[in-house]
Amino acid sequence: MDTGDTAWVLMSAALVLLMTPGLAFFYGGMVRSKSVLNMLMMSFVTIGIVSVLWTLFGFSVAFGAGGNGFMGDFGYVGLGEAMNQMTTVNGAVYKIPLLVFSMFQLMFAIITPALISGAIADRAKFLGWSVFVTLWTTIVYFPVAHWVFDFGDANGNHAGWLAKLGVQDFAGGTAVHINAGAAGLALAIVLGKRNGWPKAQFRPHNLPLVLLGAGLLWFGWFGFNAGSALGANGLAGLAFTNTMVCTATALLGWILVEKLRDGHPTSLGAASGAVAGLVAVTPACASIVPWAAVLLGLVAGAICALAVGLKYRLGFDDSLDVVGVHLVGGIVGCLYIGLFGTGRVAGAGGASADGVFYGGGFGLLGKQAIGAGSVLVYSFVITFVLGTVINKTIGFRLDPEDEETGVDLFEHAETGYELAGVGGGSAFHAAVSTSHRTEAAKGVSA
Amino acid sequence: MDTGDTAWVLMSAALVLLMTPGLAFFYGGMVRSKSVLNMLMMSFVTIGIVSVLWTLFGFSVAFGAGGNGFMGDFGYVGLGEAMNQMTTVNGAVYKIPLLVFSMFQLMFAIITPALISGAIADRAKFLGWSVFVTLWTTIVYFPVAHWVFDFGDANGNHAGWLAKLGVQDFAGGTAVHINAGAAGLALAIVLGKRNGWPKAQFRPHNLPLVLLGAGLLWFGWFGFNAGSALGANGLAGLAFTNTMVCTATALLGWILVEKLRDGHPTSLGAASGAVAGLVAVTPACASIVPWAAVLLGLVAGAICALAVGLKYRLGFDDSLDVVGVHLVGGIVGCLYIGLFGTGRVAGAGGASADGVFYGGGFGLLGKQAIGAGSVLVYSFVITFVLGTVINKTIGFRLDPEDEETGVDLFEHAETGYELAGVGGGSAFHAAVSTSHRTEAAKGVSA
Amino acid sequence: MDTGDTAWVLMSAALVLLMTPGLAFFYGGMVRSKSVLNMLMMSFVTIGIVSVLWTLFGFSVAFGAGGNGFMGDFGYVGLGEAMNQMTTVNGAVYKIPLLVFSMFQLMFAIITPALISGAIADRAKFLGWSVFVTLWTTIVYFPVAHWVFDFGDANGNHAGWLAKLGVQDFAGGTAVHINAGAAGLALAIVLGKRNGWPKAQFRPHNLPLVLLGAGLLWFGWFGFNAGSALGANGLAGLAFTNTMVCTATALLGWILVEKLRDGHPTSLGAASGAVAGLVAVTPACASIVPWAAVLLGLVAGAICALAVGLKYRLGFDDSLDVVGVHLVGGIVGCLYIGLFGTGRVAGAGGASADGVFYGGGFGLLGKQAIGAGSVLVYSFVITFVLGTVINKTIGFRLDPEDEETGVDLFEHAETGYELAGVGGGSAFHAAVSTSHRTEAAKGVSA
Amino acid sequence: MKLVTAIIKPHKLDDVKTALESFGVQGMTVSEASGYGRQRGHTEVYRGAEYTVDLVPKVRLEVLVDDGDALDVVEILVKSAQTGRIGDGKVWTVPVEDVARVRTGERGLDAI
Amino acid sequence: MKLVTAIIKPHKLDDVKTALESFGVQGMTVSEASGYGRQRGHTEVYRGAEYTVDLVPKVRLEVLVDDGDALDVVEILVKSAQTGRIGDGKVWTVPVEDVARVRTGERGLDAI
Amino acid sequence: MKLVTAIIKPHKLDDVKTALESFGVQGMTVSEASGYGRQRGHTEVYRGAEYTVDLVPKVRLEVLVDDGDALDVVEILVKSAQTGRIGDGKVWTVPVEDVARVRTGERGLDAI
Ligand SMILES: Nc1ncnc2c1ncn2[C@@H]1O[C@H](COP(=O)(O)OP(=O)(O)O)[C@@H](O)[C@H]1O
Ligand SMILES: Nc1ncnc2c1ncn2[C@@H]1O[C@H](COP(=O)(O)OP(=O)(O)O)[C@@H](O)[C@H]1O
Ligand SMILES: Nc1ncnc2c1ncn2[C@@H]1O[C@H](COP(=O)(O)OP(=O)(O)O)[C@@H](O)[C@H]1O
Repeated sequence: MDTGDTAWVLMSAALVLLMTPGLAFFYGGMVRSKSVLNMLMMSFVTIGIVSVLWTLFGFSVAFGAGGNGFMGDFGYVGLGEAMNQMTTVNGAVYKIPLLVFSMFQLMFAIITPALISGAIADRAKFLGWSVFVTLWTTIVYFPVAHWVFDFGDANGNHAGWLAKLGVQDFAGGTAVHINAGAAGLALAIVLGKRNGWPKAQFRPHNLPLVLLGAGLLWFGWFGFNAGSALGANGLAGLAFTNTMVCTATALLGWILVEKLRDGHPTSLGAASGAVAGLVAVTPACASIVPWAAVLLGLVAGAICALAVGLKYRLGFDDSLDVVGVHLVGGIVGCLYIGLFGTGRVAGAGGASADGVFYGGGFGLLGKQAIGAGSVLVYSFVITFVLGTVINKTIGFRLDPEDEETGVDLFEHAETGYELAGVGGGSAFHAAVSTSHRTEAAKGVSA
Repeated sequence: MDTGDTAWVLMSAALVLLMTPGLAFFYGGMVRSKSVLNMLMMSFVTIGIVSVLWTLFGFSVAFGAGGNGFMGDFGYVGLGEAMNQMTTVNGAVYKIPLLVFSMFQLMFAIITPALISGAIADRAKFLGWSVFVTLWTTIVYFPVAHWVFDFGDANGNHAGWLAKLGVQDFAGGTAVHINAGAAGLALAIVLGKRNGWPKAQFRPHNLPLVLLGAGLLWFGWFGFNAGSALGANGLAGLAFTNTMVCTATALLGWILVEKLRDGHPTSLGAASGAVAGLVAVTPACASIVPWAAVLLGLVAGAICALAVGLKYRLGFDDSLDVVGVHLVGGIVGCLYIGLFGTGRVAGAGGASADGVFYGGGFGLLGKQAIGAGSVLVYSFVITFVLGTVINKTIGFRLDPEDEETGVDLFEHAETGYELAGVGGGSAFHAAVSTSHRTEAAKGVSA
Repeated sequence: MDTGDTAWVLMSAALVLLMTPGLAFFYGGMVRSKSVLNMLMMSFVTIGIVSVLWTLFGFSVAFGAGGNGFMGDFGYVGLGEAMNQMTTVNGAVYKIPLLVFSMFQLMFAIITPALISGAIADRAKFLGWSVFVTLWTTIVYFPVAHWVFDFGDANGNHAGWLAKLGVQDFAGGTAVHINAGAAGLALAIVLGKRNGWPKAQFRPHNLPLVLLGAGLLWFGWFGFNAGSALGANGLAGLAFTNTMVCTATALLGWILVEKLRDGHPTSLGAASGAVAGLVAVTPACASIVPWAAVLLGLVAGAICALAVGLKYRLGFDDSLDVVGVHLVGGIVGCLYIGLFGTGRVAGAGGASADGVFYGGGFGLLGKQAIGAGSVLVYSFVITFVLGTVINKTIGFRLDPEDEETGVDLFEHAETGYELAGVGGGSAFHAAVSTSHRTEAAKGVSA
Repeated sequence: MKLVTAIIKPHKLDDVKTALESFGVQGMTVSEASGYGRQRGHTEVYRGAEYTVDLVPKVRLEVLVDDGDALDVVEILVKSAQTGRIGDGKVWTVPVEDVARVRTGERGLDAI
Repeated sequence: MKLVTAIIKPHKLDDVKTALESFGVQGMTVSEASGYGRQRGHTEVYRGAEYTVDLVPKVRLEVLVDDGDALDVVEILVKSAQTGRIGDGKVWTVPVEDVARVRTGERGLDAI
Repeated sequence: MKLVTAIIKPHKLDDVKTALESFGVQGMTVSEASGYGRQRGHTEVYRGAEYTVDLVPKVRLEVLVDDGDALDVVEILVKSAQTGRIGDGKVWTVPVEDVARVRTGERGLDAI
């Protein structure tokens, strides 16, 4: 066991956990004040559900040591068997305890479904969402994670089929972002448009909260990407560097597009650009050199800034642009490896195949396209079916009046804010007659 | 020195420091907008006061190398002597500098009194609180930390009496949570109910802030629990895993109770459940296997969701449920070890005694009960006396009119928010005549 | 390579990155609600710009291995050459990859210009700011970082002139805080006062946001200071300890002054005091013993609490007190080393020269004064010229009416908050006619 | 002149504004209000404690009109704000003795 | 008909509402306001700079009543909102020429 | 007695308050409002989608005055709130039949 590697992966796991609340704030600030809590709850309940699934069977399906190209075996049910092992399930012997690897990977399994929630803001039944997360993570995420992330034993036995094929996806451009983006598209179609969209107005209700979310995401993403080195080494340093500079330039790329197109660089644009850059660099951060990451950021930021307009043209209400940012950004990052991937980074522990511009021909690009395409199609189709079935059975879409009332009040019986100033607020405080109807409270009045 | 272990404990110390602001936001979002700053200030001033006490004598009282079962000696006054030592004060030789251990432990000493503040929201004099924190930390926390956390030298000499007895409390179920919960109960009784409680209405004023606090607490708690391994190793991995899954299921447990009892799962419930799970797993995370942590979460989440109603039945205004969450959650976690603790985790560096369900008989359960009970009683009694004395002398409870005005304005001459929209806000801006009465400002007008 | 050291510096780099959003919230909460987004944007765009500059040439200018006393050479352009090296540019061979060191240092280069933005709240053109950051970082920050932080190769060749002289500045009291503070003073003068200052009222619009910022800054600052040890060792432990206790007492020092002078300790004061303490201990944290850090905090907190009044006396509108906190706090910390610096900390890896009170005479104090003074003068003069040129050419100061409208709306076409309660809010929602004028949206209406 | 005040449901404001505009009303003042009446409020639950909020969000609209237009404006307001469900609100008319435009100091009808 | 408007202290709203209800008033409109008068505001301090806020939070209540009830309603408002301390507020009555219920279009007394 | 209501630009409130005070007005009630009129609103852009906000922030001021003072108060309001640019607002006067001071129950002129 290497304590330094273990320290870094432990920390990275914590950082990636933090990304899900970060995402919740990023999304939560963008909706209207009457939906903010539901937006947060969709992320928080996902942490709850996926952690249970992971312990029960998720880690096994994704990384069970004796599986095939499509899923792992069931050796790690309950995680008990993982307690005293080192990490050998990922294509090499890593000097970190297997439980630490398992926790690091759990955080990826959590944030992926959470990402989808942005596509269906303001209008999803909470029970429908909870059931969806359970099924989607089981049927879509766990297997796809195996395809992409499981490099099998030291000889590559039991590896996932995309990993075996040589698709490069260091930290989840396919398994996480294309996966979530395609699912978001499917769900946005299944649930349909919000009342009044696109004519009505859905301004973000709290932009500082959006920027807080973006800040926490950026911070946590160092764990996501540099932590994927599974050690504190040169590879982690390279991934960290590329993550930093690509994100920075994507922020600039997005607001430059805004400045030219709309006349004003916006704070929502800066936050969105940063996230687009983080998405795009996720698969690529161990395959390219720093200047190529600078370029990737500019490209990804600009493309995503344009891509968020697609939904108006095509008429689907992907409310918080999961498609424009995660699907498009993920594809850009994956294909970029086929162009700018280079063996020059192998010295630092990075990937070794060359892309088109490094004289490697179109082989790598083709593999990247297969990786991106197969995850996209699989995720879209299964999600469409799952979403439709849930909507037709227990219900997934809110009724129009309840949507008008607001999902926070209807689904959670809560209001996000009660901010009236000093004293002024008490007007409305006082205007409320409270009755504690809890069991305990009944005791009082009795 | 092991740099990996040191890196992890340094990081863990930073994470645990972050928990106190996290707690401040968790609590601050739950009170009315006219009390939010005071709620934050009770936590922030605690960081200030306890850090000074710790440097002066706190670390010595808790971990001074030559003490007895009840307190340490005074060898580390000023921390100067700790500068060039390694950590030998905790039952073994840990390969981290003693200052790093000292800082890690300081963060525990900070958050414990901060937790208490939730019980007396809206109505405490700030001077009274500051004096209380000073005395309580000195008389209650430092000795209790010694009882529980100081395993003495490698032979167990000078160990705290509960540690010596074999009470298992990996990261502070007794010393932190039962301790703070019992003190919260005592203070809530001493200070009495808020004006109008329980009839009047005390809705949380900012639930996104509550969820931000919960998110930061969860993130920081990995340092709290996994950091308590004092190294980056299998034990840290086990503690991390149990912390994650127990918290997740406690979140689910709490909102399930809400769904069944009140009809709606709430975001406040999800945040509260997560914290209840974190509390319950704190003592247990190095004593149980992952599936037992899943179960512990469900149990703790559900029990605490029910326990917060107790105050209405019994008539004490524990405003933010320090009792229902920390005292009850802490007791659940401590006793759970007596049932589900198992030597199976010893391979990963965990504890080695078996609980009732692993054929270990009632011995461990008995010790756990002694640990929980003795800390509960000691803390409650001393706090009750301290609180009463402070209230009778310098005053601890605000006057009713000042409480009506709001503690932020009365104690801190500030207002939390001035959020009026663009321009609209300036109405009230303009309605204010400013005069800078600082010395410097006087210079201007002169 | 030492994985433990690498883990700690990777983590520290992430922590220091987080400080810039933290700063953005700290500043953003202090302005009026109509300027909050611009305040955040000034920090976020700085992350974007400086990251690009750093990759292109910044790291070379600051740490290029073959330079002279005033700047580095251009060996690291594009960072490609840094990919497979270890860190030898900082006066010793550090067992961490050079890219990791580079990223750690990048975060310092980002936050320094971001700090300046507080001096010109509410009234800067965004384009002017962006150009200013580009030029200032290039002409001021990168060279000054070389002067102070580059200790050259293991023999001290190519070291910066202040480093060579023996000025002690462990983590950036001169290069970061005095530098930013002097620049803030210059810009506040160049841009002039806000409409109505000092008579009009500029209350902080969101104090919980200020405290969130302060909390994140404190958390991140452990990376800043303890990370500057470039390893997980006793020196990091010492720096961590001094950072913690000095910050804590500075918080107390500031609110004590408030209690005595104004009658009320405030939450803004607590947050400001903590930041003042962090600033003051930044240069000193590896030069003094813990009790001296306790004292430094009290002194720095109190002095800065008084210093923020200076602007009223002297009549410059340093809106968020960059001078009072960063310039004054930085000077206090730098000179304090000349008084309380001691070779007693050398055992833990700290500096070895003695200050006045340890019998070292006035030599060290003199050097500290030279360090502080030269950075102050260089930064002030260049900033004054840069600011004036930008203002006279592309424009830096907003027009009065646009300032009245609010910089968020004028420069970013956004509003920070839309918080109206449940349903009530929709009044104003409905009162808005939306038209999507994006290219894509045009497609819809067509 | 008359002052017509209407209390309406928030989401009808856009329709009302459009209807008034087509009639030729060129200005109005809008503010947030809360209504109490037949329409019931809602219930929130925090940690098991139930809060009944009996005030319902409304919008208040004030329009100064010429005496002759008052009845028409009331009609328009009623028609455009109607949903037919409880809580649609009230419209009332009050006599105004004097109106001034701040910008110019004009008085009476010219000031509207 | 009359429109009775009351400016009261925020924390008295509940009492006032209860008193009006027992009298038989079934609807009212409430909004937030700030008052300026004999009652003084408060002082806040930020980094040593003092701000005097001279507007005090108030609640405005509007009740449409039958002519005959106007005096009684004023009485009830005064009594139920009274604390006896400065700043308790004002109640004033204005003549109303026309009232309409938006939901039904009913006019006059039936509309209240 | 009369009730004089003024809709003004938010940043003029301080001037208006000072002017009224010097005239001898000792109390008033202030609230937030939004205006719709000749003055145009503004445009915001979020992820490329444009929102036109056509309501402009205003402040509403209400002052109860003696019949004899009404005209003067209107004058003062117009003068002190004037900037000469579009959107300066309106001032209107309505007859009041009864005023009560809540604290004392005083009626009529004594209550102002
Ligand atoms: N007597 C009244 N005085 C002033 N406002 C009233 C009065 N009665 C009702 N309102 C306002 O009209 C709104 C609608 O009234 P409500 O009784 O709920 O429904 P409806 O008018 O459809 O019968 C209320 O929310 C309140 O704002
Ligand atoms: N002339 C007035 N016109 C309108 N509102 C007034 C007037 N005078 C007072 N008010 C309102 O009544 C409130 C209470 O008045 P104040 O003078 O403070 O106390 P009191 O009515 O007890 O003498 C004020 O805050 C203000 O809202
Ligand atoms: N007919 C009206 N009834 C009520 N308020 C009005 C009316 N016309 C204008 N207002 C108010 O007066 C404000 C200023 O009116 P506007 O037409 O913009 O400028 P001006 O009064 O300078 O011609 C508006 O924002 C609105 O609040």
